[in-house]
Amino acid sequence: MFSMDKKNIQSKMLSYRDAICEATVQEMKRDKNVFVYGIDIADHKGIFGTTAGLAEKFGAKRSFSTPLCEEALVGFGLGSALAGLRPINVHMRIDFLLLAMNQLSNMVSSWHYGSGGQMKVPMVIRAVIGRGWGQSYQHNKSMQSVFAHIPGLKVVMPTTPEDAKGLLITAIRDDNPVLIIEHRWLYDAIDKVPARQEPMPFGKAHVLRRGKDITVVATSWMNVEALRAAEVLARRGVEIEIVDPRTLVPLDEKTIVRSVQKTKRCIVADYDWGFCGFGAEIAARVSEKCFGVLRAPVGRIHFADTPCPCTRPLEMVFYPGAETIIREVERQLKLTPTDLTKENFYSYERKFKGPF
Amino acid sequence: MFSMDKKNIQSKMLSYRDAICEATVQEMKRDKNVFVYGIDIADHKGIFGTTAGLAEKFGAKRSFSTPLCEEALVGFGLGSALAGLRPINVHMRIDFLLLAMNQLSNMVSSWHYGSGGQMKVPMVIRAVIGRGWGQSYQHNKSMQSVFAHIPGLKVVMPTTPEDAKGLLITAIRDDNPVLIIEHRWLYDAIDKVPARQEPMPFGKAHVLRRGKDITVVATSWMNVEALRAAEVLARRGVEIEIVDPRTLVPLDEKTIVRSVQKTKRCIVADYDWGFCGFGAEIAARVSEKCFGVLRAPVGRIHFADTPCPCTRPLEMVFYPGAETIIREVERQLKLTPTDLTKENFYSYERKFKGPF
Amino acid sequence: MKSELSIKLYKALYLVRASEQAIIAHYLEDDMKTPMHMSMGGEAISVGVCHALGKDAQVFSSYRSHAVYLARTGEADTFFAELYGKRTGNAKGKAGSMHLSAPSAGFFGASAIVASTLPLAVGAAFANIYKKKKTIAATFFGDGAVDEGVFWESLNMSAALGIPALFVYEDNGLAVHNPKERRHGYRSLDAIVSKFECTVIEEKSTDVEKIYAATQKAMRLLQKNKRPVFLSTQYYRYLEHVGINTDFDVGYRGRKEFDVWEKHDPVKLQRARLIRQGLSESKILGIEKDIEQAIAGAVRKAQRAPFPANAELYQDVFYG
Amino acid sequence: MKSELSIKLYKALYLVRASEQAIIAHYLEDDMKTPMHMSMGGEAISVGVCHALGKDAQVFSSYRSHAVYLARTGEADTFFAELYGKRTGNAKGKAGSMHLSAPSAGFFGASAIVASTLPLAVGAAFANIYKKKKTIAATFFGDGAVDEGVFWESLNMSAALGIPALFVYEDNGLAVHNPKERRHGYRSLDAIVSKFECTVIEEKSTDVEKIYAATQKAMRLLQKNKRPVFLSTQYYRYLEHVGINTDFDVGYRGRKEFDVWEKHDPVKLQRARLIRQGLSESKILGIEKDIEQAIAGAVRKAQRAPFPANAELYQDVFYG
Ligand SMILES: Cc1ncc(C[n+]2csc(CCOP(=O)(O)OP(=O)(O)O)c2C)c(N)n1
Ligand SMILES: Cc1ncc(C[n+]2csc(CCOP(=O)(O)OP(=O)(O)O)c2C)c(N)n1
Ligand SMILES: [Mg+2]
Ligand SMILES: [Mg+2]
Repeated sequence: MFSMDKKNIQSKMLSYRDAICEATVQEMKRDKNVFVYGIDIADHKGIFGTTAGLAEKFGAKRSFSTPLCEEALVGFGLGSALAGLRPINVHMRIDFLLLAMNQLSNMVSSWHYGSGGQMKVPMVIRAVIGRGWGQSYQHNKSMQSVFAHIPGLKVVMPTTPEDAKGLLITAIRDDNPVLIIEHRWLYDAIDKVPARQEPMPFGKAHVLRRGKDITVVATSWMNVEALRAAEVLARRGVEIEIVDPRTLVPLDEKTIVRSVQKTKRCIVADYDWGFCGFGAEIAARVSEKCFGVLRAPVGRIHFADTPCPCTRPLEMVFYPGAETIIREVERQLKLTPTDLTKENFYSYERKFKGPF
Repeated sequence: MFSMDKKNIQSKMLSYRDAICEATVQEMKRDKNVFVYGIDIADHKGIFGTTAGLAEKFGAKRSFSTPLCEEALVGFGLGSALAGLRPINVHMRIDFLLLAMNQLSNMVSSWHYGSGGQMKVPMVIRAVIGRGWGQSYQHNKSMQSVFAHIPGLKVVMPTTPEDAKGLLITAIRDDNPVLIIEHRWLYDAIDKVPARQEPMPFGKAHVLRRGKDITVVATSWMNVEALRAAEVLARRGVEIEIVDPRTLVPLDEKTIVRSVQKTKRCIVADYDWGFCGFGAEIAARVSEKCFGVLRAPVGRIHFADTPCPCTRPLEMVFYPGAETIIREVERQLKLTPTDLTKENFYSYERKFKGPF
Repeated sequence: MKSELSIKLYKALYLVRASEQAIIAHYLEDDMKTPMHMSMGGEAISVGVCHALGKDAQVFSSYRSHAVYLARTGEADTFFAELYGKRTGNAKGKAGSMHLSAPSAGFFGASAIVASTLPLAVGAAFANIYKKKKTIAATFFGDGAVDEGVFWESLNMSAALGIPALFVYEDNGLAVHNPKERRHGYRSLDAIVSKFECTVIEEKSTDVEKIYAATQKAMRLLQKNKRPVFLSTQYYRYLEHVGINTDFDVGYRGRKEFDVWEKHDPVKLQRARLIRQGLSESKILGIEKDIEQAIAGAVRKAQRAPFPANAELYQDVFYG
Repeated sequence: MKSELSIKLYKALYLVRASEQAIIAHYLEDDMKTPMHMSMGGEAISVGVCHALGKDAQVFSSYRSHAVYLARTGEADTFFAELYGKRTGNAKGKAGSMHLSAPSAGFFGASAIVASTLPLAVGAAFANIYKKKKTIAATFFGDGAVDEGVFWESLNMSAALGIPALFVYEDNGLAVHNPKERRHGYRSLDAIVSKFECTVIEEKSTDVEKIYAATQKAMRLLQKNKRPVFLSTQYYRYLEHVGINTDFDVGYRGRKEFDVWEKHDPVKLQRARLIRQGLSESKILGIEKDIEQAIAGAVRKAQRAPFPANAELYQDVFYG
């Protein structure tokens, strides 16, 4: 078990799910003003296990399930933050958080600014994205571009267990509203995580893999797909560099641009729809900052611009994956298509388990 | 007064406000299933005059004010559309429409798709944007990128009175949900409008001004600012081409690309925030489709990425305008700065009155 | 006469129950790739309401919609086709279990966002009076849905504007695993709603005929009063929130409660009525067998039906 | 003793009234570039509640917040500075009339989205019991706000979880120009709210001392019962929805109603009380003059104060 008592700088293998739990426990122990609330966060399932055990450890006062009322829940968090607490509000799906769009965009994001800096809003919102079992169109959204569009919100999408832990710690200590978007397929991923972790700075991209041939900027789950694509492509000598921005706001443009200046090519693989998506923002910036350096237009990979269908065959077309990335790399580098018939890609049944 | 009785193909001078009124009256006469509802739409002010007189003409059954409940109002429209009506739901500010984000993104946009095409949603939502009198951060949003991001919604931003009329007619006859975003400073603009107007096709950009030196893709009010910038720049021999997409979804990429292929330069002046904005989408597309042709990176002009402040001096910095466009044109074309000290630009007190 | 209706209702109940039993039997084969929110225990409400409303009503429901779909359509073929994600489903497999719809049978759709269909029913009810039709628009929703603001908005709006929507409140005491006592800041929702310009009809029985009669009463009052009706019902959710298993052992509820409710199981109750009405056991077994065979056929057909072609992903984003 | 409080409350009422009169006098100069939702007519509620709550309460309000701001801070300097958009305003001119706040005086902010501060008050009230503080969190809102779902969500949530928030309902019968009879699907909101686990206190008077006393009662019950209090008040909006003019001539209401209410004008009522208590006319005139002078000074200072520098646009988007 995690312990605050002894200084412990060792690492251990931990799932993304448990990394989130540990960060929460660590911060709740450190600061008694931190509390966790939301719909169904305190039941035996505990939001895919990410809030499991909190009520037992800290009592119902600091960890409780609520009535179903997203708009009020987010406003409740804002009010409690203004009055000195550090709320963590968890939403089982980001689709449900859209019911609180008003509080997010008109209230939470602007209260600090609108008070001329007098009041501050230390508030964390965790929202789950990701595929499930034929979830269809109301349980599949991601929409990071929508939240990142609103000045005053920080937007975080951790990919690795270590990032999940370190960035959550930073979010909890941040005196601004932070939205953390977590892909449910990542919860099972196991990787090395420092037992006692320091906050991980926002605005620092993570180069998940070095490569010379092309830069893939990927968000959340798409990093896993990019790593899988890299494996396949490496076998034919193509080395892709994978850059995970980790925090969309603030954005580490520098690391992205530096990578593209080296590889001279860029694909952005965003886990969301395309039109006005985060991929568009990256494509626009890279096109500007690497003007004259790019050997080809930035490739954009994203969901199909349709609502998400239930049936598996169409869902497979809806979501981009390693194969989509491989094909785009081949297109840009003018390679013949790799034979993928013998490849095993990730799916609901065949989940990525780590390590990274 | 407008009349359906006599075939009348003449044009007359009409304000944007009255053009909207006329289109509504024309369509309500044509189809008895069209009705208009929303908060305060039937009072003596009639949403800046755009719904004025409807209750008198068509009765309270077809034009009525409602309780304050945006989420329910949009869902109400969806239900009525499924049951055979053609609702027009008006929102005094797009900021308030954000309370209905769930209905828009989870319901209205997807009901047709989710039913496998069995049901359809002929629904118009009109939402007002724009500056006022120190409106601050809850009455200034635009956020077209957010709505355009959601597959299944059509998004329209008319600039001229003729477009306001023609596109509203099309929207009302469309069997899909259409969001029309209207800038309140445009309501006063007067221009030629055909008395009896046919629907104006979606997905056709409007080249508001021809020019050889640089393409400015502008949305809504930014077209007025672009025209003003063009006036100033023309005096020193710089000719800008202004392309108004008019409908963001569906988007007429072709006209934009054709223009940039001619001018070889592009600025996108979007009336919204920048990050993941519609400007990013245009910049990404133009960078891709005009790769190798562009002489400089696409310039992006947008709101400051801050909440909107109340006080006028800061509001003036928050909103881009003709001057911002002029400076960006000069930067791209490497021109010395024009002396603008004697120019009169538009403001709350000095409104654009048309014609275009 | 009376007995004919009783048989019809029993058939409808049995169709739902046996269809869900078929889901349970086949779900672990992993071919119905869609999350199942089972109706089991609540069949009397969906069946009683839908049958009373008649063919041309417009009904909305939550994701817990199997019973509503089957009660509206009376057949299992398109039902299983949709659950199997096949082209032959009403939504061509795009909807799955959470978004069933059958507009031609007056089922205008299910939504997996809690409470989100409430204003739709108000809108449809408005359209009906607008068009001077007697069609009734209704929506089902649970004791979790009433936590959401849009429930109150829809109730208030229909009451204020005099729109005769039928709100069918299905109280199973739970939202996922959270009991209503922890979520409801009041003792009696019925008492609150009756203070609105809204008629409240309480019928907390698992007897389908009582629900049927209560719905008929609701229909009369909707037509007469030009205001909404809140039909307040209650049932016990037999299975876990989502999935095909019971969950009496995970801590938040016990089997005892189930045992009490199971004595009033809606299917059993109606079967007993048929017996009382003099229908023979073998007649009933025959009815049941026919339904089971139809379901087995539906499952088989669904299994064999084709998936939609990949290109269909892009179809129907927009109409026309 | 009694009379000291009466004077204090009169001063507070007069500060609001005279400040708004100064707004009217100067607004057409076009230097206060911010939309004005005037408190005139409702001063007793803001003043009575805010003074009873004491210094360390946390108060939220709608855009109709002049009276709340002045009652919390007791001074007009930062008020006018903010209305003039100047650096010396509490929000450095970024807020204007619709987003006034003065956290050091326990005014936690105003919002121009109807009903949006309701859950904030619940959250702040939760923080107070979490920290075992006796501080009270309250929000003002109108008869339009209660149409919005979030009103019901906030009421239900605080009632269900036992959170002692103070809801101050200010019923002026109108949302913009739309009377509540057209928007409320019920006769008595108080009757509905009292069916929640929420204490309802009705005090529909324009007498500031009655409001004050009702608030004290609310405070006692909040501490005692660990549940919310709904303080139900009523007033007449003297001016147009937004702006500095009367609007008795545009059709939706008449001057007669005003005449009736004006007899119970909150400022007049309290002035009459002071006279009854034996305060001389000249003493009162002296009080009024002091306040008027302070306001005149505040306006002058605001007019002369600097605007924020352009670079400040980009400040305070994020803390730190
Ligand atoms: C807006 C929203 N919030 C949360 C959820 C997650 N969720 C799904 S079902 C459910 C419980 C709903 O309970 P109830 O309305 O009583 O319906 P029941 O499942 O009992 O039929 C919740 C919280 C959701 N789907 N939508
Ligand atoms: C969510 C939202 N919808 C609509 C509006 C437009 N609006 C501003 S004030 C108002 C009326 C509010 O009435 P009430 O709550 O009674 O407050 P009052 O103005 O009477 O003080 C409306 C509809 C808004 N600001 N916010
Ligand atoms: Mg339930
Ligand atoms: Mg009011």
